[in-house]
Amino acid sequence: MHDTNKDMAEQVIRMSGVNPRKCMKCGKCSGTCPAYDEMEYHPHQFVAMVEKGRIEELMASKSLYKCLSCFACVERCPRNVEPAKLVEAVRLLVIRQQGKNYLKAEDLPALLDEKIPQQALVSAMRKYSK
Amino acid sequence: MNFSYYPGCTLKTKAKELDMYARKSAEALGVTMEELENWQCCGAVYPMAEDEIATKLSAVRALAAAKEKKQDLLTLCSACHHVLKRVNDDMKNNEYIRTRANNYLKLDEAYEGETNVVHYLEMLRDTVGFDNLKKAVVNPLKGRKIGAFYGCLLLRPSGVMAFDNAENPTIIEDFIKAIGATPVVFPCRNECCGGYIAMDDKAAAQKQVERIMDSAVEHGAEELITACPLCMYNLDANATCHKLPVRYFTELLAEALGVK
Amino acid sequence: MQVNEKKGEFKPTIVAFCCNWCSYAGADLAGTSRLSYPANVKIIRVPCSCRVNPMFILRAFQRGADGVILCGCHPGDCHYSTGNYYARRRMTMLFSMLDYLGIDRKRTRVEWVSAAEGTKFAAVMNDFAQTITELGENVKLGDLRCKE
Amino acid sequence: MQRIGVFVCWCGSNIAATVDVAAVAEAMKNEPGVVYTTDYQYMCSEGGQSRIKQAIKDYNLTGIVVCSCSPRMHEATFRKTAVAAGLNPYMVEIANIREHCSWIHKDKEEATEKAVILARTAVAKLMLNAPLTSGTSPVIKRALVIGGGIAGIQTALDIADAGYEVDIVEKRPTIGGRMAQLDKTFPTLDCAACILTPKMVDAASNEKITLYTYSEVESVKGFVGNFSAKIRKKARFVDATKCTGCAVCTEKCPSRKAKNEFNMGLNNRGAIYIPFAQAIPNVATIDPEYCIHAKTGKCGICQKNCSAGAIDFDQKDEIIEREYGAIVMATGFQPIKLDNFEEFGYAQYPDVVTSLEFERLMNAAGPTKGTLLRPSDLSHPKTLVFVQCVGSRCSADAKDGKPYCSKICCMYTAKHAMLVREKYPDTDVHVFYIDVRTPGKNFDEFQRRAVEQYGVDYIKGMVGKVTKKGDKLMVQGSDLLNNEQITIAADMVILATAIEPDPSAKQIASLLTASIDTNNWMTEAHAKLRPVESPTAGVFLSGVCQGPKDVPETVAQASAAASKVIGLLSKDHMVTNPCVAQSNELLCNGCTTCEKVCPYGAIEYKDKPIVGPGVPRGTIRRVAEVNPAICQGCGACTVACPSGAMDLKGFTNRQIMAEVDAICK
Repeated sequence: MHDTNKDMAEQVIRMSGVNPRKCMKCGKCSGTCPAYDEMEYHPHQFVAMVEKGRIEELMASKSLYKCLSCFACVERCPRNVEPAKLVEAVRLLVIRQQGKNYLKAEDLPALLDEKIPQQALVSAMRKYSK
Repeated sequence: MNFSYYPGCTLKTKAKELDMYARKSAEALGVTMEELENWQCCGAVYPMAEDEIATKLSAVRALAAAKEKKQDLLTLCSACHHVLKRVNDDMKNNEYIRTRANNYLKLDEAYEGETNVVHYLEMLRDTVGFDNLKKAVVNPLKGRKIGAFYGCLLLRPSGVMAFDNAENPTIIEDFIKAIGATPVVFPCRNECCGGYIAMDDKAAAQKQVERIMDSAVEHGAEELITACPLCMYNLDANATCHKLPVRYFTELLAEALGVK
Repeated sequence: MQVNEKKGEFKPTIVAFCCNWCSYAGADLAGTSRLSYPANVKIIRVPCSCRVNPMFILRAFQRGADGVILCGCHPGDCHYSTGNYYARRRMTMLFSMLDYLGIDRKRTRVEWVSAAEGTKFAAVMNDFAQTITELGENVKLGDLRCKE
Repeated sequence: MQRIGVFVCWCGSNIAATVDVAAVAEAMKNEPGVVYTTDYQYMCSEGGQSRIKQAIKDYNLTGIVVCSCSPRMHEATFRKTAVAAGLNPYMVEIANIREHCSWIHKDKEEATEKAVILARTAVAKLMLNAPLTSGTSPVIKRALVIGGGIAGIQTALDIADAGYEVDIVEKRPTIGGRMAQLDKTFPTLDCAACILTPKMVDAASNEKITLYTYSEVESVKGFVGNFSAKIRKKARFVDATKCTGCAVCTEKCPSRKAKNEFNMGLNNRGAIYIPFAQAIPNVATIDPEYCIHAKTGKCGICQKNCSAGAIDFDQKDEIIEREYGAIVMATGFQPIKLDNFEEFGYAQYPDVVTSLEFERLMNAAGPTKGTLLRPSDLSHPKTLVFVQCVGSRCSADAKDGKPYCSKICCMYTAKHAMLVREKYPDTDVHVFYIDVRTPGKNFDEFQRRAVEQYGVDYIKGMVGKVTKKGDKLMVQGSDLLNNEQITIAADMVILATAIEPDPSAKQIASLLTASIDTNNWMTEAHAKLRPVESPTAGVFLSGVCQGPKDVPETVAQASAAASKVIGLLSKDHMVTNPCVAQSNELLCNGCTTCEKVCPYGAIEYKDKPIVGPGVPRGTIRRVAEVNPAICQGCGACTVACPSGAMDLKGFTNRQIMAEVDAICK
């Protein structure tokens, strides 16, 4: 395992509070995920890849921004692994870096339509940028 | 019955109806909603990382303010309810977060999760009671076939939210019965509406909405109700083929109580 | 009390009375599962928690124990049907007496540990040892004649 | 004065790696009473034991301390060793320096220091030991089997075969248990009823076996060899001696609301019913909860139609009291409730069924007469999806599932899939699995046959959600090997539901003071070496009450339990535990406190002539006397006794005080 990867894996585990070793690899998270088709790496892969320390690959993936935080995987996991927390932790690892915000404030006006509620803006800003 | 009330930012802007009808109905039901002074935006999403303390503080302030008033904290928006309930759970059960948050806030008395966070629907069920609500209805919405769209935030994770059976909830259906209409149970009622992904990937959100609408239409719903402004937005603005009218549940409540 | 001379730290002496059927087996399971707890906990095997005369506990304090814990089967699970209920009542009386004497009641404890609860046994012993370490040496009840 | 030998065991490296065994042996040399110490690699081995025997002879030892593993492991071994060398077996003490020391401490110095203290404590106790002699008590040559499924039946048949009387107590109206509900049995696919019902008949016709069906054990007293049990024979409101089992009443009964338990609630039965055609006894039973006559006093249709005149609305529960030498638990299992797994839609969609319900749907005697019809519209399902591990293998902090593997599901799912494909070749059958676990003779071959010969589609992955669309169940799950999320439009979904102990087990275990684990499975006396005995002497375990098992395993364990029972019943007398309470008649003041606390009624007060220093000749006092055959040695009386007359042999006040002193020194 690459050293920075190993450090980052530990960081992800610490931030998320998730123990990927609890996973029994049943794939229920990916069976239930509504954003599955949008993702390059699926929820069960997040768990497996964090366990194996493949953090850089995850950090480079658009999958990070496809999670809906709907908590279906969290709710239904028989081992209480909470994959969504891993997705969030890896995403934070990216957007906490300088200049790595996925969504920038200046992009917002273009995305707005008349009906969009504050809730959507705040959520997106919280999820996609720091 | 007096509650501290946390409206949240969307209810002050794009979702004014959700708030307005809730207040009118509460008044009709003898429930007093005392809006917290100086509340701040809850952040809309629950920050899942253990080291996210600052982003939880506005929720803790609201919770502590309700504690000071010795009142339960009433919520209406699903997102606010989700964030407040989960942060409250952290303050109760996660020592690390509790200590750090209290260190930041320096309240007169440390906040340790004492406040009960109650959603408006829970208030209707547990405080007013659906039977009493039924009696208070002056204008029963007879013959209307209404699908309840729960979404994610009220239900999951069920261990913390403890709102209803997360996979087969009944609270909104019971509400619909109480206001005299016919609930239509459809399987996708606890699926995700697409949420904030609408900002980044409209097509993905549309896909979610289509599936939900299909399911609702197929099972015979003629209109949908929700408690969440973001669900409202997605179901309304991102529905492509099927389009059912979507309303806030409080609007129908006000209608049934004759205070609309 | 034993003071580790190398580090000079306080290492309390803790006596654990364990019933043969549940708690002693629970301690065995903690061992089989390699769950550690401080070495200053020493176990005395008794057939049932109800065999433990409060006098034994006072004796232990007199002789220099810093904490005494009594472990039995869970209420309702006693191998002898009702022994642990007797133990519980007797210990409640002892607690009031210790209060009356001005002895911190945290120095004694009753815990129910089943034969399946190796994890609980270790956790209880760790916690109790921690409590006793924080309380410090048992000065009040120790019989001075027993020192040295 | 005692002459004590101390023997320190290395247990290979188990002890020696963390405890300096030589140092312990050396330290013990200076203890009062100790005349010999040594250490050896394996004290429990032949070589170790002969060293002990030799030392006892050479040094004329009066007692030995063995510093080794837990006394629960080898105390009996070393007692036998002592006896072989001419010592009293109770002149042996064990210092547990493995489970309580070497295995839990890492620091060698610390562990050695603790081991020395534990050894010293054992020596201090042994200094005060006295030789004890066991008494005997008669063994009642009759066994009680609780539960009348295949486990209970097999155990009873084997015990009866050996010539002993057996009673089976079954809470349902018939014996047969879960196996009677099954359709076919893996891996040979013979029909369950064909192999079970002959055994049921054997049990009923065996003159050594008495069946108490529709009965429950209410209380149990006593101890190994000498139990007495109260059995409540619930009123059937049918005279079993008159009923011919013609079943006319069951058809005429107008009450049709009761769920048919035998068919897993898939259809209803009358308030008067016979669970299934081959029920034993083949006698009707009235369910008072649904009987119109029981509720209103009117109706009585069954009575009018009974040509045998067997209906008896005034029948009362009957209490039977019996004595037994041994008791066998055979209480079995039930599928768990699926309330917390609604993502699979069990409560919402009738075509989502459990595997046991599916057994009934496939069974020729089931609600659909063996034609596979889905419950919602009685149509033939074309696409079936099986989901394994529903509620099994859940972590303790997850939902309300079970942490264990239910063990039988992989095989019965393969069986179901195979049977469906065989009977209805036009079907598509999919199985979602996490792992396929098929250890067992001809088991994996069986599962492979399902795939290779019958074309069952095994999908590695788990179902995330089941929703309804039209008349199809949309089963959304992951296909991990193809890295896909798939949705199957199915007609039926069958959930391989986790199993849990029958709820009666917990309550009966507490009646017997037998222990259960955190999942309510019965605990064995030793997980590997005594798997069919409970730690409570005289209580034995048969079948699934001890943990998930399939039929062959259940039968094997049932016979094993029977052989243990036969071993016990073949003895005329039990050797009793000599560590019993004893009253010092000189000190006893006759207050009767001890009598009140004794849970066994082992203490009696008798007028006795008292002889002793300072006691006038001819004094007669009323004093406590302990019956050593009944006393179980708990010691409750010793603490309660206000005059200090009562003490417990083997655990005397002085001995325990000496241990306390040694630890606190």
